[in-house]
Amino acid sequence: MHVEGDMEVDYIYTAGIAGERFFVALRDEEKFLATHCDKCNHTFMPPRMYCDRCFAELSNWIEVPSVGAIASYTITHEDKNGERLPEPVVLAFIEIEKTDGALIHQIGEVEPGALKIGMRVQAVFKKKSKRTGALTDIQYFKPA
Amino acid sequence: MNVKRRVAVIGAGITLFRRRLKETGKELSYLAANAALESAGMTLADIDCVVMGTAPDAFDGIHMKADNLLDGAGATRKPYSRVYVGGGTGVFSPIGGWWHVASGLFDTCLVVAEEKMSPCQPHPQTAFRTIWDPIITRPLNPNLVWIFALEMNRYMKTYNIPKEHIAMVAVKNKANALDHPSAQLAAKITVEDVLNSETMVWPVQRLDISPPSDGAAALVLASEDVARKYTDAPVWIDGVGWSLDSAYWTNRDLCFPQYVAEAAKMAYKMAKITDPPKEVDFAEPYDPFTYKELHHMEGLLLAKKGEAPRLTAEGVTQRDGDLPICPSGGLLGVGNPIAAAGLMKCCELFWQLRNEAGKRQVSGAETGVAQAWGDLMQVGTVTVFRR
Amino acid sequence: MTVAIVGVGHTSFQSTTPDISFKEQMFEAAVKAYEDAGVNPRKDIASFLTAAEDYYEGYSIFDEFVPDQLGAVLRPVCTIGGDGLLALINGVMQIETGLFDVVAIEAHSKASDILTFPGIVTHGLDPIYNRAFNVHPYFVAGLEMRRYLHETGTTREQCAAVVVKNKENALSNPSAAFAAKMTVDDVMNSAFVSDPLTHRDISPLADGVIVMVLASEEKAKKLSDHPVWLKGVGWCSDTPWIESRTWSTAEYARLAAERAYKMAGIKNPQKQIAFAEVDDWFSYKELQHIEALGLCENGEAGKLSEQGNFSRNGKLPVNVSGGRIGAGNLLEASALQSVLECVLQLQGRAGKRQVKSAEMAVAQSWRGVPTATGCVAVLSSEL
Amino acid sequence: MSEKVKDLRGTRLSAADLESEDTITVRGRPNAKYAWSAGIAYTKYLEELKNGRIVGRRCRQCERVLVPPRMYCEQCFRATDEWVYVKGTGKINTYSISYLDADANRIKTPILVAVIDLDGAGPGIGILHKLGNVDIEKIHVGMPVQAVWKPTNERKASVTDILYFEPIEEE
Repeated sequence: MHVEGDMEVDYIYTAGIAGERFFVALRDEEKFLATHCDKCNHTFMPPRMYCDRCFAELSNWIEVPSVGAIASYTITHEDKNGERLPEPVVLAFIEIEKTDGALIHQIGEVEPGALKIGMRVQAVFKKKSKRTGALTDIQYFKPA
Repeated sequence: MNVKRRVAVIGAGITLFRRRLKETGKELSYLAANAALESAGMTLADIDCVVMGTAPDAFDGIHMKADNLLDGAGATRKPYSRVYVGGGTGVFSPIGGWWHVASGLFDTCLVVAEEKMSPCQPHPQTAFRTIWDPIITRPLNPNLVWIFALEMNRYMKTYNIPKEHIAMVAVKNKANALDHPSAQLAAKITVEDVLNSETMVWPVQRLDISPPSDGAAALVLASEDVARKYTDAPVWIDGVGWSLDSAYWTNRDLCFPQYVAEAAKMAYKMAKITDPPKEVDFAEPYDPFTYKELHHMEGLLLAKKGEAPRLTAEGVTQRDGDLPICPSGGLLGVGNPIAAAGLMKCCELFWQLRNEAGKRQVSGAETGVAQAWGDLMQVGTVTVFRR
Repeated sequence: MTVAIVGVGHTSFQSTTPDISFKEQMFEAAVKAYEDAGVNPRKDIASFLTAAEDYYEGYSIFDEFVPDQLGAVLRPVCTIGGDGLLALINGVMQIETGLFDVVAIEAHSKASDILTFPGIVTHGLDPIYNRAFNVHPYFVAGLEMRRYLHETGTTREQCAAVVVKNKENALSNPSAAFAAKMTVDDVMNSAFVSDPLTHRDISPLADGVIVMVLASEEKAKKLSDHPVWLKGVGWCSDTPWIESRTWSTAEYARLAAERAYKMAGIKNPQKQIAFAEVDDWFSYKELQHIEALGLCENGEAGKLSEQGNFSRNGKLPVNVSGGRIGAGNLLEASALQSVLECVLQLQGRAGKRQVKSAEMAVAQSWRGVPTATGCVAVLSSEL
Repeated sequence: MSEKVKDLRGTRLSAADLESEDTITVRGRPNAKYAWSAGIAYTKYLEELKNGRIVGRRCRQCERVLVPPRMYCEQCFRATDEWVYVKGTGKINTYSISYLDADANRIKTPILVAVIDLDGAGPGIGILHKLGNVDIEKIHVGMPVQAVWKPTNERKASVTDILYFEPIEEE
C-alpha cells in the first residue's frame, strides 16, 4: 500500500542585501552591478555582500558591461518537472566582462547550431514596464 | 572512554533575531560567522573546517540548504559538515564542531547556525505539516502545537503543576531579554498577562510560545594550544551529550524527557559532574514553550521531577537567584530561529563565562549548561562549558 | 588514524521496492551489519549516524524516524546532512575523540517513493539566480559536461563508454539494479535531457540501504579477523555559486583527495591505489573524478577509459561494483555503496567480480546537482 | 554581550515590506510529491482499520504489543513475533483542546486531541487521535473511551477510518 502526499509550501525568498541592489539597478537602470574585493582583487558576479575568500564585507560596487562571453551552453529538452519541452531551451554560462563571475541565462537570436563557446553576447532587457526586479528582467542574451 | 583532546570556544557572534530579516540565509550566516571570527581575533584563513547547524530545509525552502549556505558560513573550499537533529540542532552544532577538533583532525572549527523561517508562507507552521509520519499521523491534519500541548498537559497532570508557575517562565525570560541586544520579544509582562493571553491549544496560550524568527549565530572552536595563542580566557567544552528517543512518542510517558536525561548524564560524566544542581552555576535549557524550560531543568537533573515549577515560583531561577535559568532571555524573549536559537544559548554560556554578558551577567559563573530539544519531542542535546 | 570498518550489511539495490517500508529495509540492513560485526546495538554500539536529506524522504525532519529500526533508541543518534561517506567520516571523528569505540553508520535511498524527482532537484537550486527558467535541473550538468569536453578534448563517445563499462560491471554484482549489455551507440542515441547530456549518461535511481559498523583499533582487532582500515579521509565543498565555479575540473574532489592522501601517506596514487569506486551520477563525472583523484593526468581519463585502463581487468579498475550507473543511484547512500565495494574487495568477498591482490582502495563521492561537495576515503586491508 | 560584539546586524522587514516593490523577492513553490510505501506493518494496520479492527505486533521478549505495529521491537532489537488485535477501547493518557488548524489559523470550534492508551496493548502504548461526542469540561486523564468508526462503506484504510474516540458511559 502507498500513501500519497507532498512537501509543497509557498515561499517568498528575499534577494538579500547584495541581490536587492543588483536587481534594482537591473530593473530601473538596465545596469549590471558587481562587487569588488580590493584585498583579493576579485569581482563578484552576481554580486555578494562578502568575499568568501577573505571574508571582507564588500562595499566597493562597480558597474560592469551587460556583455559577456559564452563559456558553455546546453540545449535543454525537458522542463523542471522532467516533461518534454515543446521547444528546447538554450541556456548558457556567460562570463560577464570585467568580472570574475558569470550569469546563467537564455540565448536568443541565434540558431542552436551556430552557438560557439567564446561567442560574445549582450543582454536584451525586457520593456521597463514588464520588469519586476528579477533575473528574467533580462529577456535573453544575443550575439554582441 | 577518555577524551584525548580538550576543545575551547574562543569567539562568538550573533545577528539580530526578528520575525523577518532582509538578508538571505547566506548573508545571515556571514554576519554571524564574521562577528564570531572578529571576536576571536581570527581571519577566515585561520579556520580549518566548518560545521553548519540548520533545521528543516522546509523553512528556508531550499533542498539541501546547507550546501546553499556554505559560502556565507566561510566554508568555501573547506571541509564542511551539516549536523542535524531537528530542533536540537543548535546546541548539537558545537558538539559536531567539538568532535572535528577533539578528534585531532583539525585545530580550529567555525560553527555556524542559521535559520530563516520567514520564506515559508502563510506561516512557518505550514512547514511543520510535513514533520509527521505521513501514514499514521498526517491524515489527522495535526498542528505542531498539539503535541506540545499534550506533553504540557501530561506534565501538569502528573505533578499537579499550577499554570501560574509555568507562566512565570515567560515573565522571567521576556524580562531577561530586555538586556539582550538581539531580542525580538523582550517585554515586561505579568503572570496575569500570560494567563489572560489567547488560548492556542489548551493548555498552551499565546504567551507560552516563542515566535518564529530569522537569525544566525556562530562560535569559533579551537584546540587547547591554538586557543591559548588567541586568548587568555578560553571557555572549555568539557561535556557533550546527545540522545534520541523512539519516533513513537505516543508509546512513551511524556511527563519526563528521558532523552534529555540520557544526554545530560553523558555530558556530566564527561565533565566529571556528579551533583549537577551544586556544580552547575547557571543553565540555558531550551524554552520554545514555557513548560519546556521546567521540563528540561528536570531532564538536566537540575531539579527533581515535578519540582522545577516550585523553584521558579521561589525565584531560584532568576538571574540573581541561586540557579539562574535562561539569563539570555531564552527563546521566549530573544526569539526562536530554531538552530540559531540553540546556538544563541551556547553563545550566552561563552559570554557569561567570560564575564562579558554586561547587564545580563550572572555572578560567579564558572560552569554553564546549554540544552536543546527537537524532532518529535524526542532528542536532547547538551553541552557543558567551563571557564 | 586508526579506525576500521568491522561489519557491513545491505539490502539488494532495486529500481522499486513497493511492498516494504524504508524502516523495514533499514532493519534488514542493520541486522546484517551487526551480525557481520558480531555486535548487539543495544549494548555494544555507542553512537549512530545516518546520512539523509529531508526532501529526498518527504519528511520535514527525517531524523525523527531513524532510531527505532537501528536499535538506537535513547542513544546518541544524529543525522548528517550529507552523503553516506560524510556520515562515515563524522563517525570516524567521533571514535578518534576517544569518546566512543563502536559507531554505526546508515545511509539509504527510497527514491521510488519520490514522484517528482526533477522537482526536488530544482528545489535545491538557488532560488534567486538559478530557478528562473522552466528547464530540467540537469541543465547544470549539461553546462558542465560541455565545458569539460571542450577543455579536455574528451568526446561524448568516451563518456558513453563509461556507461557501457559500469553496466557491464554490474552484471557481476548480484546486488546491482541496472546491469546490462549496452553499446556506445545505445548511449549516444538515447534522447538528450540537456545536450550534450543524454538519458543514458544519467544514473537511474534505485532503492537500497547500507549499514556499516566502525570500531577503534583496539576494538576492531577484537571484533574482526579482517577489518578494513580507514587510512585517510578528506572532504570539501567548493563554492555553491554555480556562477563562480571552475567547470572543467572537480576541485572539491581534488582538494578532498589531497587531504585524504596526505593522511594516508599516498604520494603516487596511480601506483599505490589498486582500484577505485568514484561517483558516476553522470557518465562524464566518473572521468572528471578519476582525474581529480590523480588516477591519471587531467584530460586523459576519457582516452584511458576507452582503452580499458579502468575496466575490471584493466590497470586501475574503477567502479567494479557498477557504480551509480550500474548498481543504481542510491542518492546519499551511493557513497556508502562505494565504500561497501571497497570493503568487500579488500576482504576478498566480492565473488565473481573480485579484483586481484588489492590492498589499497579509494572511494569518492559527490552529492549531485547543484552541489560541489564530496568526500574521499582511502581504505586498506593493512593497518 | 562581548565588548567586541556590539554591532548587531540584520535588516528588519515587516509583513508589508515583504509585499512592497522596494523589497526584491522571488516567489516559488516546489514540486515535491511522494507516494510513501506503507510497508508490511502499516499496510496490515491500515487494512485492518478498514475492517474495523486495531492490530498490533507482539514482541515475545519484552511482552509488549506495539501499536501502531512494526516488524521489529525497538527495545529488544529483534523481529516482532505475531499479530495481535487490541480493543477499540482505552483510557485518555493526555489531551489538549486546539483552537488552531494545521496552518495556525484560528478556529472557533476547537479540535479535541488525545493520546489514548489502548486496552490490550503494552503499558503506555497509545495512539494519537481526536475526541468527539464529549463534554469539554468532563475530559480528564484516565477517562475511558472507545473508537467510533466510520460506516463500513466509507472506510479508506486510513487512521481516519476511526472518526474519533468518545467516552464510554460509566455505570
